[in-house]
Amino acid sequence: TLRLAVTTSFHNSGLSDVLLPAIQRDTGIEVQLLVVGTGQAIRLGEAGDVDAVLVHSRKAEEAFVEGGFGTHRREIMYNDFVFVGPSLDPADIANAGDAVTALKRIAQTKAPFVSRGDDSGTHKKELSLWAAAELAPEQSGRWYNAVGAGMGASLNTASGLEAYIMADRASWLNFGNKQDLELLFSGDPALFNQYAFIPVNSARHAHVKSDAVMRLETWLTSPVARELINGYKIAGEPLFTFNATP
Amino acid sequence: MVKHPMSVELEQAIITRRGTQLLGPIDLSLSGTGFTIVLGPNGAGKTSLLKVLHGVTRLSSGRVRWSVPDKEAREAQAYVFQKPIMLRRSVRQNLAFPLQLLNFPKAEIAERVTHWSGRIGLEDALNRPATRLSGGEQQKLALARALIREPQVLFLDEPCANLDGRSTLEIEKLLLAASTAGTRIIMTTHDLGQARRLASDVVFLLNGKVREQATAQDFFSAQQTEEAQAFLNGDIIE
Amino acid sequence: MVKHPMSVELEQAIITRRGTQLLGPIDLSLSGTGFTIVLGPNGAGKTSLLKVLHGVTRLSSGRVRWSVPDKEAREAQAYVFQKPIMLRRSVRQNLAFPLQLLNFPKAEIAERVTHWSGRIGLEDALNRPATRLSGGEQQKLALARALIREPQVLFLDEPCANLDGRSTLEIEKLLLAASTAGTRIIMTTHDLGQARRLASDVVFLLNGKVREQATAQDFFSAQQTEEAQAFLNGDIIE
Amino acid sequence: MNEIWAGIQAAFRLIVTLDPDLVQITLRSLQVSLSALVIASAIALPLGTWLAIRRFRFRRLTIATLNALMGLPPVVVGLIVYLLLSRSGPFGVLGLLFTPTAMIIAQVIIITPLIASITHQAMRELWAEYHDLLISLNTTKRQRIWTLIRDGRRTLLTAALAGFGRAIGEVGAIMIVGGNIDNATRVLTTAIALETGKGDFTLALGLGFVLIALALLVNFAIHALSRTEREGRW
Amino acid sequence: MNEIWAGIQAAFRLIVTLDPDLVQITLRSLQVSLSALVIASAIALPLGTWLAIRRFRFRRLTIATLNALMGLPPVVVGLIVYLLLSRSGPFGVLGLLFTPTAMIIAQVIIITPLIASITHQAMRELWAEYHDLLISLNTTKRQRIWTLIRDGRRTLLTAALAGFGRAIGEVGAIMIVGGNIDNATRVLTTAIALETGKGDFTLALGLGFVLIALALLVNFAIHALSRTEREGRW
Ligand SMILES: Nc1ncnc2c1ncn2[C@@H]1O[C@H](COP(=O)(O)OP(=O)(O)OP(=O)(O)O)[C@@H](O)[C@H]1O
Ligand SMILES: Nc1ncnc2c1ncn2[C@@H]1O[C@H](COP(=O)(O)OP(=O)(O)OP(=O)(O)O)[C@@H](O)[C@H]1O
Ligand SMILES: [Mg+2]
Ligand SMILES: [Mg+2]
Repeated sequence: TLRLAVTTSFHNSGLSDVLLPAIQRDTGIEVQLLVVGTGQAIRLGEAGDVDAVLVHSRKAEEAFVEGGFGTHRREIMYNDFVFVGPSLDPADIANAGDAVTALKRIAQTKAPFVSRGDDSGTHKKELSLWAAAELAPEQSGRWYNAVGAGMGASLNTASGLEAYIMADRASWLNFGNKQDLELLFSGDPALFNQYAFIPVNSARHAHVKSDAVMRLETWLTSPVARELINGYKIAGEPLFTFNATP
Repeated sequence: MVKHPMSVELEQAIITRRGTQLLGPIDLSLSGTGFTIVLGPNGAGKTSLLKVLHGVTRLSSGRVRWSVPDKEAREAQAYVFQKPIMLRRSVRQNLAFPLQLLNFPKAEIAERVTHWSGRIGLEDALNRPATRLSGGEQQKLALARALIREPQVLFLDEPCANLDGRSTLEIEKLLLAASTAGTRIIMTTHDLGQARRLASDVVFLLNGKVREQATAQDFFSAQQTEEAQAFLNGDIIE
Repeated sequence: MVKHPMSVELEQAIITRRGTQLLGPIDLSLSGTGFTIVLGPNGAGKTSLLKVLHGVTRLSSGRVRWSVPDKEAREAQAYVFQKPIMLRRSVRQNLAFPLQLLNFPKAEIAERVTHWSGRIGLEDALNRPATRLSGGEQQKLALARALIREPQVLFLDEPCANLDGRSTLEIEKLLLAASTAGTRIIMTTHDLGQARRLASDVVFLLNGKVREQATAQDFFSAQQTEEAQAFLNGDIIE
Repeated sequence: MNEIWAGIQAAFRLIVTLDPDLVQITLRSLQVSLSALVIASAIALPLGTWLAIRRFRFRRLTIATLNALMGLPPVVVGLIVYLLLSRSGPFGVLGLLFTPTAMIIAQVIIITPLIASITHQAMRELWAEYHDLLISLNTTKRQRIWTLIRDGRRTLLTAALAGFGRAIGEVGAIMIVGGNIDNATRVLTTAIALETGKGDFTLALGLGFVLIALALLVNFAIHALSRTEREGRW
Repeated sequence: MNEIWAGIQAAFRLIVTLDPDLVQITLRSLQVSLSALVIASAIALPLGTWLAIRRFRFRRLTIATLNALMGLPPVVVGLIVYLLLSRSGPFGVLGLLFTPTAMIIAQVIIITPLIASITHQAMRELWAEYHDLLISLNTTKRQRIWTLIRDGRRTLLTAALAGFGRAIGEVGAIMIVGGNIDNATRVLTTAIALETGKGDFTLALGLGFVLIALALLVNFAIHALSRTEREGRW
């Protein structure tokens, strides 16, 4: 058995339910998923409590490898972020040209916006977009709600508040409590979300099962994985794009 | 204070606990006035009988019937338990409690508390926790707490068991005065001398049943049953 | 059973509670044998004195000194409290308890339990919860539970207060027999007749102090203090 | 182990510098938990006492149910309160979701069974002691309940403190109904959960120790108060 | 409201079809909580009783602290246990992290103060009643504690049930130390948290009602057992 720390957004997509049985079948490895926030995932890797991590926060990943906690970073696939909001769309972001414009409109109308506020990959992406829009919403009042929670909990809050929120597509499609929320904006390349696999360094933590991790990595980058990842759909929509270089 | 004498009747009264019958069947009628002493060896059912009459223990079958409506009957009664029950409060608050329940005005309460604490010699102990009093002091307090309501019917379950000689005599005087003034008193005691001094009539219990009911004079001079004779001679152990 | 008589001495014994002194200062010495009766009105401090001698109440100042090492002294004593303390168990388990603590063999325990339940007339009640016994039955059970250990020193705090005449006489016989066999008995009572029947010597307490200590003969025939005279005449209320 | 030590240091730093954010969420924690405690006690103390003195047909069943409700999972309570208060729920118009009021409601539901159960248990003994006297004095139900609560108040302290403990440390329910919104509904426990998710264990532990210190403080204060009230046992 | 109703239906469906996943996580919930309960009781019942009978210098302080520990935030307990059991922590070599054992450890820490506090409170009265007799009979400390626990066992039931309730409904700590790993450490509460995160309220509520039903079942069973043991009060 192998322990792999993944982020909530990955797990919420449901892709793991497809991949794990296939991995077990092909390689004989039983993968145990620890579904946690990005920061916590990295932290688990540093402590050697998991054998590998699969996350989506490039800076944190690179720091992790540089710190000698991980052996290397291997890109596997990407999906994208979407903007979700009340179906009435008071800020009219559905017709925005790009993500930055969408955010500017939300800020202008002061329509309620929910931010993960938890330093996760998704949150960091959102912050970088605000920065690109040259806005500092944390200081700008009550419409901006930093909820400090996981993707699902934040979506629950957003549907309770009828607020805008940035989510990853997988979490959104799998989310059951949509109420009045709708997917309003997506497609800007700035919203792409790269997932990478990082084995924990066995030089640091001798108990890490590097053999199995290696086999897992090989499998994740194999054509079988490509088929499964690209072929995974919810409601007819593909969620992930495989982009590992073999 | 006394409006009209209350009388009570028991009809086929039975108490059963875990399949065994601890009291009855008892048919008993206590008329409107007087000082009834309930006698009998340990475990005869004296306490059970008093509690049934007062209504703190329910009958398993049979009936208790007071001559006035139940609510009125209950309000007119007071009971002094064999093991004094002390509220976890000061002596003063214990005395005041029954009056507070009846919404007496504060001044009246204070006055009666002072009066009764004096009569039982606890005027200096008013602010002490009642649960810390000596055995005899607790018994006196329980008695005063019952009398402070000026009940028409008074149940006393061995009220002098832990009292010294002098206190016993004081209490007996008090009780006789109350009885003369019309309070109906129903009391148990193991002190036969006390029974002779106080009783106007006697109920003699044995094994949960009434074996004899008679005026005090008749009972102490000419018992009808052998058991009662044996009891008065100190021969009955069960 | 009895190895050697144990005696006890109190030196300047004082108990203070919330600033007021309820006992003492007392200097008292109880010699190795006999039947000591502690007399005194309610609240005089009889219970407190017994508890101090036995060691369940600590002195605020002063000392209790037994003639044997403390541990040995404690093991040889038993106490019957004024308000019987019933374990929330069956009568049988109450009787067995002190023996179980001493790791007696089961057969021995069963035998003694049968013996003592018979002597107090509770052989049919062995499986009933002790807390449900009548007042007198509880007192007898507490007494049997103390005697079942065959103590060398026995403290009794008004052990017959709730007993009927016959039981009282039975218990007195039992106690006299034990005393004759060498058990040191220290007992309080409000029944002066009982005191006369049993006492070999008397300690008379008043307001927390020893007012008189004498042989029974001396005490009942020629009291030295006025207070003791008044007490025996039933004149002392406090 | 180093992290635990670092956490203690972080707690010290937070307290010593009187970090304004910390002060705010600490006060909010206190406000929410104490409000919930007061409301829950007002319900649970009489209820538990009433259960101790009443004999009715389904008494044992009721008590077993009450005991079982001590195991109400906070997340489920949170969900149900969320559904009731959400815009599309029956009480949506009140606009209570994601406010401290919603958090108080959820906590009241969680701690009331706990306080009532402990109260019931504590009051049974006192009722057994007082039973004959209170029946004899012809008291009303209300008078009986009040007398028991008054004279048993010292033993009820544990019930209230258990309720407070559960409330102050609870996170599952208030996360859902409060939303952990910065400057609005963030309290110590939700902040701790947040920092844990971020992997900032030092800060999480620091906040945790602040919370524990707070609980200690409240308990000492209550004990001190109940002590000065009157010395000794009654 | 519809969601709540749908949740009840979902619970029925889950139970009636005996969903194998459900059976597995339910049994694991029971196993973890009952193990924690047994261990915590073995510590807390004697401890609480001991505190009730011992007079020592810092007794009040100790009791106030114990009461305060009822407020230990589960997330913090989870963190600390995590740090201790982590590979880089002092007990890392045991490899206990993300196992049911770790979850049991965390729950024991959380419920022990609760059980001990309630025990202490319940035992104080009984000790006041038995004090003179047990001192007079020259009992050892151990005998006193044992006698009180034995004769007070009915009142201790509430303490144990409160502990069980807290354990079975707890999620914060076991999420961190257990990891909510499918087929390994997932229990009812963590599954509920997971479904809540997915916004699948129907399933979350369904699982929640299963959990509540489980708590009811355990409570009824324990009440029934303690009833058959002996009728009436002692
Ligand atoms: N709740 C109960 N369950 C079982 N037995 C009981 C209960 N209450 C009383 N008894 C038994 O019923 C009998 C009568 O008890 P009661 O207290 O009426 O006696 P009593 O005449 O007052 O005796 P005493 O003179 O010792 O006070 C006793 O044998 C007692 O053990
Ligand atoms: N813990 C306590 N705190 C305060 N006062 C107490 C305490 N214990 C006993 N007293 C008081 O001390 C006095 C002596 O009590 P004690 O019980 O020794 O009297 P006693 O001689 O046994 O009386 P009785 O004949 O009524 O049993 C009483 O006035 C009592 O109220
Ligand atoms: Mg009686
Ligand atoms: Mg006394």
